[in-house]
Amino acid sequence: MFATSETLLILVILPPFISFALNGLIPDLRKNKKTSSGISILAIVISALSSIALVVINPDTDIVFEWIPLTSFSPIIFGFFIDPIVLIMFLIVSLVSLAVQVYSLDYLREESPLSFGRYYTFQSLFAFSMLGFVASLSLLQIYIFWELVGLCSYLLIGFWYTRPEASRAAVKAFWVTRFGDVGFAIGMVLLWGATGTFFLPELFIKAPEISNPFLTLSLFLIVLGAMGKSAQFPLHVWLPDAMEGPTPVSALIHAATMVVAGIYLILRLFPLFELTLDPLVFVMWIGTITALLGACLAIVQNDIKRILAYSTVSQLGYMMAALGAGGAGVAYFHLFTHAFFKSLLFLAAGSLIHSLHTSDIWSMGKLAKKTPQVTALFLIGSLALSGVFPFSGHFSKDEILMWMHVRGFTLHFIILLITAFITSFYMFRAFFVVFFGKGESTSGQEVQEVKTPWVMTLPMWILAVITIFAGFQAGNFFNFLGLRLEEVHTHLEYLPLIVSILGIALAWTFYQGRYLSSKNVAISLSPINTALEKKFWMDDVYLWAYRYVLDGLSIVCGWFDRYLVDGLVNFTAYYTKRASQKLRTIQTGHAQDYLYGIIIAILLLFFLSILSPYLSPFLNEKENSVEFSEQIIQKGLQDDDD
Amino acid sequence: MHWDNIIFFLLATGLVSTSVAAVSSKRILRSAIFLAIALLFTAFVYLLLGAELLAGIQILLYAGGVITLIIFALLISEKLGDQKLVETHHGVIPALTASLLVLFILLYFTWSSPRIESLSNSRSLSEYGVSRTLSEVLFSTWVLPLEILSVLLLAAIIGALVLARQEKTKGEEREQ
Amino acid sequence: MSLYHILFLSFLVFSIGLFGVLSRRHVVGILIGIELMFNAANLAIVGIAWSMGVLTGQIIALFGIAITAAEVAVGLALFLLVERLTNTVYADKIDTMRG
Amino acid sequence: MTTESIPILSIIVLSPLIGAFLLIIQPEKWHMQIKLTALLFSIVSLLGSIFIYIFYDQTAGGFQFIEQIPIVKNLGVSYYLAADGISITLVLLTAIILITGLFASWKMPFRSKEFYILLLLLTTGVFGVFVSFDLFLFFLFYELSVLPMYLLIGIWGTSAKVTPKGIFANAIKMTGLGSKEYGAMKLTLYLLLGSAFILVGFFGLYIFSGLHTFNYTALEEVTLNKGTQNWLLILFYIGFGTLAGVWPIHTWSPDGHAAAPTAVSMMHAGVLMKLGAYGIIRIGMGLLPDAAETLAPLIGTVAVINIVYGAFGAMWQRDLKYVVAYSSVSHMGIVLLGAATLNEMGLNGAIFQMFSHGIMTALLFALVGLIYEKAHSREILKMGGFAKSMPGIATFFLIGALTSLGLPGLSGFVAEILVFLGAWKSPLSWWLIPAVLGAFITAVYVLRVAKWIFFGPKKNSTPLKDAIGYEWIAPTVLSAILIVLGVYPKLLLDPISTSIVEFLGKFVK
Repeated sequence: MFATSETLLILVILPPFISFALNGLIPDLRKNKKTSSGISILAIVISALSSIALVVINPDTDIVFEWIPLTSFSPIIFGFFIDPIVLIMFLIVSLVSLAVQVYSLDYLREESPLSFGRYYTFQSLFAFSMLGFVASLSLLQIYIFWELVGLCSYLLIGFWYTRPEASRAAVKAFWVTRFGDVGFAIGMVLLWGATGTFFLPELFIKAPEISNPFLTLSLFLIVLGAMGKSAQFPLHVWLPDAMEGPTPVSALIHAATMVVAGIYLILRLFPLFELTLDPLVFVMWIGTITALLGACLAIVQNDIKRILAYSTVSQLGYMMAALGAGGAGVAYFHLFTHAFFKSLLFLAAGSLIHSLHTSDIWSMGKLAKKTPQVTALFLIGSLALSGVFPFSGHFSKDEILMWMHVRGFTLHFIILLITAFITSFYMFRAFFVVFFGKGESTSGQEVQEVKTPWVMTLPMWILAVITIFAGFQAGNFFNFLGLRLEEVHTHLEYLPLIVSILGIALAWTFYQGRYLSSKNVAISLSPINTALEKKFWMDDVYLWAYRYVLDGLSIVCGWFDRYLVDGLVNFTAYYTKRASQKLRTIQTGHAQDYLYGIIIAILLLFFLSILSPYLSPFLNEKENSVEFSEQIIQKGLQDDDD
Repeated sequence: MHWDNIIFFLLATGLVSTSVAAVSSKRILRSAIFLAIALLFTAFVYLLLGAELLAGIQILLYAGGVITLIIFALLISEKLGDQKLVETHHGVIPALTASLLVLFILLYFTWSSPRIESLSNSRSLSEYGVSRTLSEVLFSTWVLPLEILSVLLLAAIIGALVLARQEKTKGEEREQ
Repeated sequence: MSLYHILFLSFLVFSIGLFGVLSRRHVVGILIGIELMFNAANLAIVGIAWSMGVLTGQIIALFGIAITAAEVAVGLALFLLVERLTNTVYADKIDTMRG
Repeated sequence: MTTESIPILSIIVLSPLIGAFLLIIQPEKWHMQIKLTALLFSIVSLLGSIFIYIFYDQTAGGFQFIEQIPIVKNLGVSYYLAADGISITLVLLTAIILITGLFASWKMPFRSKEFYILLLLLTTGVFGVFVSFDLFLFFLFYELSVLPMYLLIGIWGTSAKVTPKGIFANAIKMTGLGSKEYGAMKLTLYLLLGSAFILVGFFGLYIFSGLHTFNYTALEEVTLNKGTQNWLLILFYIGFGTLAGVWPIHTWSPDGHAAAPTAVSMMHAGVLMKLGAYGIIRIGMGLLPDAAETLAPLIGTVAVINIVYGAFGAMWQRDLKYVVAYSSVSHMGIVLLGAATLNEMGLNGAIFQMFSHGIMTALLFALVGLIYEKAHSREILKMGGFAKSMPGIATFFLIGALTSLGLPGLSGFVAEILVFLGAWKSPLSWWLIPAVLGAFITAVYVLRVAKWIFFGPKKNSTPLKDAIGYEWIAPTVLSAILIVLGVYPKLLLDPISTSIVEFLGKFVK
């Protein structure tokens, strides 16, 4: 039994890596669409099946090996392990990956074989990194996989690298998350410095000994990393731009899996966070602010993917807030449901974009009749996101809100409630405009037909089914985690649902019923509208920081180096040259003058020898060296006598 | 005062005075002649020091050969350049200062060195035939340097020939 | 007569030679000075050898004389060449080595 | 046959020298034969390096493969070659870079014979420095490795344009900044100045130790008084630091690297800069442990400046070779920071970084050479969208760039994290913060450069081609090493760690 669970663990993590290696190393495989995608999908199928098997067995196992040998400190150990949290993440990652990879078969149909192969190579690498990240048993190992998923995100955002926006977005995503990782890296090293280990179980045992301000500091720094990866305010700016990548990538990486890595990290390190509360309070505030901010920004977006991206930011904010309030379980449940319904939404949006070649919601419209299937799928996703019963989002979001309410974080509760209202508003704004709108596209073209082959719809339907039924499994979910679902009965129990429905109604009034004109409202609230459209100037702040801080410092350093440090060198060189031109005139060319030079040298030597007793402190070996020369002379004389 | 001391002082006086004459004479030919005499005096000093062979060679090679060479060269150059061999000095005072300084340094080291003292108890070499021993040593222990020296002399001859060669060869002064 | 006397004599001649080398203008005059210095050096070597009772000094002096002969031959050849090329016999007129 | 009976280190060191002599007697016209001769003798060295890597007995540790023949007994000079884990790592690095460098400069347009002769001579010097444990011999090899650089850059180099500005504009204009002759001259003068300091240091050791020997192991036993040690260490630090690119005496390195031909850049940034760091660690810290402890704060702080300053400097550059060259300055800072921590992680990291950075920078220079060959430009802003036409080069460049920014899974990360850990455990733990920030700045400029060159729409219309045939050898081999070491660092860390632990025995802790 023990051996099998270990094998299964390896079977979860390793197949994507093998697929990556095969595709990466053998160009012939990569250049063929069938082999590259086939290998990748086969690998992720094995992972998914093994994950399901593991969930069924629910074993407790680990694999440990030494990575860096050290003698004066304990060596750095790596390992993979399984516990319920890991298993659920395994399930999410492998299932969504599978869905997305199958979906991509059609989505990327028009790509050249080479970039198609590249896509699947990166997908495999991502699946491997994410699964490895989830099961990591060492903080350093977590960091390694953390960066690797970041790399995959970079590579996949920049998948269409010839588009300047895509390459810019890729680099931006990498930079911003990397900035957070600076904090993570330092925090990690600090924790290591205090405990001498990266190994999580050992770390948890030793952590209570760490003095408190120090632990708080390290955890703050680690939270910085989590904020970068999970797109929390103020490091959320990369996620909307990341939508430049192919939509399946957004569904997988920027909705379901990678962006929740930050939440997962905090969850994983929860035993540490429980020791000191300040970072958690910080996390809660950040989460709450992000949730509201993301939702507000989503209202004014016209790009369907960006709406979804901001909604991801907002939902991640929910999770963070819940984590900060101590509700690790509810946060995780929301992560679980969100992964499925958000990827469903992305994939549905993707199938529209794929057919219509635009992502502007105003260019779409009247799609409900053309593609009822996608409409239904999108509706399921939207309802789930808005938190309407009986979809999974309702249960998880309800749990979070109730948790906040019961724990007495009333202010946060109210903000999150407002956010829920805005969420359903912007979601249904998009829904009504896209599927029932008039298609006010600027080009004026009639909306084309939406083609959805089964490779696209099947993954979506699977996700939709999960979305519909996952909510009812809350009890099982918490049991599986070893937690107890808190049955809360207060008078506010139905408030979130009411708020959501109100939001939908408002969206209907504006965009379907057209009883209110959104333009008039925008004009009357123009300062707010401007602020929203400018994304609260966050991007500008970053651009400013990039241009004037980083580039500015680089100009200072570069200029200093080139023209001052190096200038000084050249200055010395130049004046040496000039001085030599002056100095060479003392070479008169008269042989006798040189002889005077020799005599002066003799004089100098003479004075040196006279002064040598006074210089002896510097040459304390003088006697020694004299003896040495004596010896040589004596030896010479002896030879002579022979 | 021993008799060889008297001879030494006489020789020394002669050597110094002819040397002074050699460097200070206005006419370069005369300088050459004085140099020859100075070299002869040195040869006698060598005799006094028991170096008979060396004295002989000094007279033959130095006073004879070298001086002849110099005088020949001077005469040739006078013919060539049509210049009077009147010699003037320049920078006498710095030259004098420098030479006196060097003299002082040399003397300082000599008189402050304990080694010279230890060496200055003179030993006579008259127990054995100096010239004979010298020749034997020269052609046994020192034969390699001797051969190298002969190669050097050959090289010097060829070098001198090449350097001084003219359209009309005037190499007859090379006797070495 | 002791080593000191010989050395003193040698140094005196050496200094006189040096004076000649430094102050004479004629190239051959310089050469004559050099010869005096050589001679003085030889004298010192022979004197030291004499006072130590070893033969090596004489051999060195012998070699010195031979080398001097070579040097004079080359030096005079150079003198003739220089004189022919620059048409002067004065050392202070020759400054092609100037920096 | 036992491993002791073969003079394996001599074979490694002298094989390129013999190759160079054989090249001298070959006619200029036999291009192929010249190349093959150079390659053959490099392969002999590589095989020797692999041999010592495999046969180094880690349980025994210490110096192995010892060859000791006295040369000048009276002065204590001997032909003393030996190797420990550190030397083995660096010898292996040198051999790898020599071979890949030969392939990277396979098409030498003119005077190829002299080029290979000088390159092989240089390599002999480098090998020699890493395995000689007699200071006299060490210095001999050191000079041998520095001097051919002048000709290699001056003859086969390429010039860049630099506009003179600032208060020293006049001087800059007069000295001719940017040209290959300038680069060669600057490099040589700097390095010779450095070696003057080293020579003084060596004589200082020779005299103050009172042993009158140049033997490393003998000198190791002596404990000098603290003041003397400090002065000697400062001499070594300045001397070797010049070669290691220590701020502010690093400015020769960007100019030199940018002017040098591909193989020479690879060799120089990849190996020669390591020579300086190796000298500081082996001679400076190894022979003067007390001073090392006293001066470690200084060395580490300067190293931190190197990291951040070098990264910003690289960010400012718009010439591809200068970017890579400045990134070397920044990464050498990590090596020296690791050395200054004087603990196991730091020093392991420093040595590992030497290897990793050597391979990485060689990879980048090889690729820059390829790009230059294809696009005839090094101006970053004039390039764009190259990934479409040269996907292979883009991939390898990205691997190099990601190693440079310390991405896990590639060897740079292992080195950096070890140095970070070491820095935190060192007396001045604040070093950690600028070091990590340096890695972030590296990420900024390195990815930016990759974006400018490879991504976005195609900028110039000239048809570009991906690398072909033998051109793949250098990037493939070097990238493979980066990845393998990133995944499984124990391959190198085992021998390094063995020697580092012994090395650290000198320090009072």
